[in-house]
Amino acid sequence: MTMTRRDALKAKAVAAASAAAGMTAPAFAQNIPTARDETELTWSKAPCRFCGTGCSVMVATRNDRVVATHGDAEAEVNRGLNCVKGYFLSKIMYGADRLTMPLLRKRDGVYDKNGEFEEVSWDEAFDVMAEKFKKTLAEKGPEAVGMFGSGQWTVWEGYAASKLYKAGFRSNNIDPNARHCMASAVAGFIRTFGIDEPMGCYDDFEHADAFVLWGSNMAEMHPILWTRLTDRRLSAPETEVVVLSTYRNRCYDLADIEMTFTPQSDLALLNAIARHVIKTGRVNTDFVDKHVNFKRGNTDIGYGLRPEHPLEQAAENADAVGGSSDMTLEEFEEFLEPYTFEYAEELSGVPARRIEALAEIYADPDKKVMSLWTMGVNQHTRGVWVNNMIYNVHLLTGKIAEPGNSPFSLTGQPSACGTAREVGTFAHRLPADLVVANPEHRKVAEEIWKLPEGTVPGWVGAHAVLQNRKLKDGEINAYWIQVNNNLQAAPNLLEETYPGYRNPDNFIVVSDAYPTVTAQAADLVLPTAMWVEKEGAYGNAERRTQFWHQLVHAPGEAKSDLWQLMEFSKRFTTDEVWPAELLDAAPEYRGKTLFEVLYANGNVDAYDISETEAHPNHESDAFGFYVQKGLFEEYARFGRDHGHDLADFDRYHEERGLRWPVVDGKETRWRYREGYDPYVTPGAGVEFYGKPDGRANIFALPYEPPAESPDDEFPFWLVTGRVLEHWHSGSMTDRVPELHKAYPNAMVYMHPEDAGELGLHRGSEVKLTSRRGDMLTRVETRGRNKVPRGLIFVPWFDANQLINKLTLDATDPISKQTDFKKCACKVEAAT
Amino acid sequence: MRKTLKTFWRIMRRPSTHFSLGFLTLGGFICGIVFWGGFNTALEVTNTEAFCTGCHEMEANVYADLQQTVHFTNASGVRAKCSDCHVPHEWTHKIARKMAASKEVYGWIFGTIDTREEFEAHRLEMAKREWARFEANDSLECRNCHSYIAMDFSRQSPRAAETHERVLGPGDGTCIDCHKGIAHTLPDMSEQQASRLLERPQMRGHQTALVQDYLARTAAN
Amino acid sequence: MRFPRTSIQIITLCGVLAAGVAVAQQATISSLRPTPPTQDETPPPMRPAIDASLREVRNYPEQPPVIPHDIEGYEVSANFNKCLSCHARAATGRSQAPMVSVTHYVDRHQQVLAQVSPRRYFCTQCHVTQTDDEPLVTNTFIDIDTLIGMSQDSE
Amino acid sequence: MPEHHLSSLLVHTRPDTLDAVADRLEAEGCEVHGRSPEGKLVVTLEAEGQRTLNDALTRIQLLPDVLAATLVFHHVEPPEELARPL
Repeated sequence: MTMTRRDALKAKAVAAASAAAGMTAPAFAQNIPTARDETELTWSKAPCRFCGTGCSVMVATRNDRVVATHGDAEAEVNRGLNCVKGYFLSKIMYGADRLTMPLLRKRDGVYDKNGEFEEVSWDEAFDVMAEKFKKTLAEKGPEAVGMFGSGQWTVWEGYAASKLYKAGFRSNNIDPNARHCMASAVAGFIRTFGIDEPMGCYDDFEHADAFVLWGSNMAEMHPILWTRLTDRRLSAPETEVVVLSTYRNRCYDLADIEMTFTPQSDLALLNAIARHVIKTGRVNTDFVDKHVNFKRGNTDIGYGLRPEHPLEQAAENADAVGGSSDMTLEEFEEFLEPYTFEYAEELSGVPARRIEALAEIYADPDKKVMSLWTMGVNQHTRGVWVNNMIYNVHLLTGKIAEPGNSPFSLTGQPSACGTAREVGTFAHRLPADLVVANPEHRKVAEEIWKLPEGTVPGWVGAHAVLQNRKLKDGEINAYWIQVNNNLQAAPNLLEETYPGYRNPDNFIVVSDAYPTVTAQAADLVLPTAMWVEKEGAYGNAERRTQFWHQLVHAPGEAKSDLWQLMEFSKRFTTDEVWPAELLDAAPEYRGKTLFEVLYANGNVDAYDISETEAHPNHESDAFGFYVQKGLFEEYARFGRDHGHDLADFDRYHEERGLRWPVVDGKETRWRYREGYDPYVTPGAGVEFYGKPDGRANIFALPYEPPAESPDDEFPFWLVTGRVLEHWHSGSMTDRVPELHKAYPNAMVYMHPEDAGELGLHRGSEVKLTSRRGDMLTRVETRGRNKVPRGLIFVPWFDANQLINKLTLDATDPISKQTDFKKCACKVEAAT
Repeated sequence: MRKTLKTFWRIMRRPSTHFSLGFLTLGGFICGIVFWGGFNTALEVTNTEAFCTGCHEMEANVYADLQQTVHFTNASGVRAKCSDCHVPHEWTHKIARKMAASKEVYGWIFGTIDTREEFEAHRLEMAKREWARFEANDSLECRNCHSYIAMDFSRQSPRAAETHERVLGPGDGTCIDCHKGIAHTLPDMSEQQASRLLERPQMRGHQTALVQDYLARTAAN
Repeated sequence: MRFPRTSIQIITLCGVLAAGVAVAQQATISSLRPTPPTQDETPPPMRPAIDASLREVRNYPEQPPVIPHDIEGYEVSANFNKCLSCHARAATGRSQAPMVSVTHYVDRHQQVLAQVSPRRYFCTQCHVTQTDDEPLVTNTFIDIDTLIGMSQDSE
Repeated sequence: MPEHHLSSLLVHTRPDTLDAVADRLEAEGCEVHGRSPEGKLVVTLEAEGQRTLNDALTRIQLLPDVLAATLVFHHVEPPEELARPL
């Protein structure tokens, strides 16, 4: 029997489906001869798609498919290692429910908010979407459109989005989900140093003598950094690990000192440490005299709730949250007087002797200390304060900005630093630490963007939680969400998030690779290319910018966020969205599309498509020029010669990333320290050049109680967080069978005696209730998290267990970051 | 002293003049019951979980450990309490163990182990005592519930069944050889593992040395 | 377009299917959660880890194998590593467990060590157990052997 | 230009309705190549145009007892190319 090409293809088709089914293909499918060269794979580098560690992975492709991934041995960050999620990156793009066509809610053939999702073309999708945006802009102006982006945007996606909103639509209502995760760290940096992001780098792990974890479950959330810490701890016996948390987690497995403290009392612990340093005469006076100012921060600043909330009404400084006044070291000492170890013990429940042992580690001039923190500190109604107070201790002792002495804020998203912070996709920011409220800064942006003065508005846009409030109140009506699953992530979702999405006045667009719960709540869903289906750049927590090429095609009609933003901009002309005075100032832009004004502006389209010959990508093919390079080089102008220097575009494709500022082709490992940082004035030794006088600030800040604490009706602290096997809302990891089966469902971690008193067993179905909502789950009394009595922990990755129905939408009043770590709830058997 | 004892002995030898033989034997019997009962009750009381975890160091350390394990909650709802594993069931051994345990009471009264740091510092020493006991009595307290003859290999995981059959059957090992840490967090095991030719990364035992050092230094000042 | 396309296109068209269904059945598109946020379903029962000790096929050679047995209560701490008490080189004779791979004996600087590298000490960062819970969504990843079998196609 | 679409699908059903669904799929013009005891069927589906294929997919999705039908493989080529002997 002769075999035709059709027969062979059919055999392959069967093999593919059998593989997907986990079945062995019928015999005939395996009889296809293979040539030797067919076993070769193409390997390319790419940063991992998950957390802010920024591991590099090697990706094998074949026939337009990713077939394998492993840790990149040449990458300094991870030296060949990945965590379990990283090792399964190969499968994240292949969930069977990938979105491949735009979906629009329709009834009787037309858009209807209450209709059912129907497949539409990109043209129809953008037609309806543009109509809604134009109507909103015309009727209510730029303050009624909004966008919620992400620290998972690539650098150029965030940059293109920021331009489209801030310059195109002239709306600063654009904020990244990094607001939920990094905003307190950012405000901490700006307040203390005047410039964002850590001064140190991951090399500190190999130099430190002691590691202090202030609310960071690194063992699960930054596993590869944990391997570096473990490596150091186990191979250098004199090193120490101190773990602070509100419950026992996997980090305690390596802890020399463990400190389980009552939520919110970290404020008191830090003050007690600072007091000890001063009282025992271990202030590094030389350092403090030369490089530090003392400030008394405003207190009683409220909790970032709606202004009419009684807590906000009662707060004295709710309208001056970031204010401060000068003080001296002596006054600072006096301020700290009440914070004895005994008082700290009273508030925290940590034995005074243990607090003293930790204070000694900081005070000992011969110990190099690395402090590490993530969401335990940042997701905190006093998160900015805690950031400031950690710096206080490092500044008092001069243990900063040198190898091993490093206060280090870790990030949760792959480009929280690279995109959300450096590109400045926050509602108040512009690239390279510029801010919209400063007219000089706006002018810089307008000049680089070749736009008339006054294009970028000066009002600070709505931050994440405020966007949800404004959607609910009908003040934002056209809203675009990219690369995040905010209906699962946002706090108090039944009262403050979901109503805004389903508000009949609003049009909600969600761009995602998968049909998430947020997509379900949207009106238009745009299928989106992910990870190596596009060319990208991410910036990790140690200021390292990493690039990757497009390696495979996106499925069906899925397109990258970048393509979506740029293509959508073609549907608006300046006449439609800009006021007359702006058009008068730049008559040459009249009648032009936003695409022409923002992207085909001589900068972004400066690089010929031929440069993509070796590594083509979809966006460049679609627009006819090397889009990514043009966007990056225009963006890089903001930071060059201003302490944020980035290398040339092409170099990043060759390197395993570089840590900015990259000056004269060399990366910077430790900022502010002469010999490492070229920006430090020669002879200065140390210079905090983010502040005009080159001095960092030590802030006197008190302990203040949390927004909500347990009481008789709601007797438990509720803490939420992640687990190792899933990343964020699980939209990628829960589609990888091995990761799903490793941790299939969320559950509530409870103390066995609390469970016993409530008549609950391990595995019992329970209802968790707060003042805002309830959720069904099951009880876990063992396992990786051992919670103290009166506290429960629930992970938020599970789409079927939306724990954010319970959380409180209180934020840090300075950073506007939500506190996902503290609210009151009760537990009862589900009936 | 000798004199007092002699007088007492003389009184005890002299026949009773006031009480009848019946009264004496019956009374003695009743008193015996009361005393014996009281003694046994006291023994029983000291065998309860409430007694064992009555002091903070037990409750916060070893009992907290136990609560995380299969001996605390399991499919069939059988719970092992402290004494099931740490007090022999057979009488003479039990009394011997109870007498040894008075040392723990001494430790409690005189505050040998006040804090978690101190507990951790003594954990290895205490654990070693228990392992030695289990090794010496062929894991008797395990076998009180888990006897080799009663194991159904079809209901064990393949690797458990295989190992039990290979090691436990011929008597090449005893339960505690493999199941250290079954109910409590382990102390620094470098020594034990080294002796078993098991390998692990270099990890010097200074689990709490840091705190201890510091306390020693400040105490000296 | 210029991006090299092989003649085989492997795509998943669930979006098309879901849309088709939506018209007819008014179904939701959210594939992990069938109900609106206001309405919870009974959470699935908690299942123990699979304990069959049968090795699972890896998706590609570089994938860390999943743990085919239950590890509940196993201590892996600075004090003790229960995993290595069977899987370390010297322990495998007695335990008959597979030895940790040689990659684990290499440090950050590609130096081969006498013992397992400390950076690999916490096993569960890469190796995880599995339960019997079926994935909520199938995954259409195709392993390289199947793909080679399929790609004998002339370009 | 005439084109021939060749595709494979993964169809999910319950184990007890496996055979019934297989019959229905064959009635829809599919070829059934494999079935697993868990209720998965591997089938191929061929059509002369994108629309025909999409319609068939929708019909299959709506067949009684079909829980899900996922398109795994899709190939388009002129029919004469496909008839070429190897």
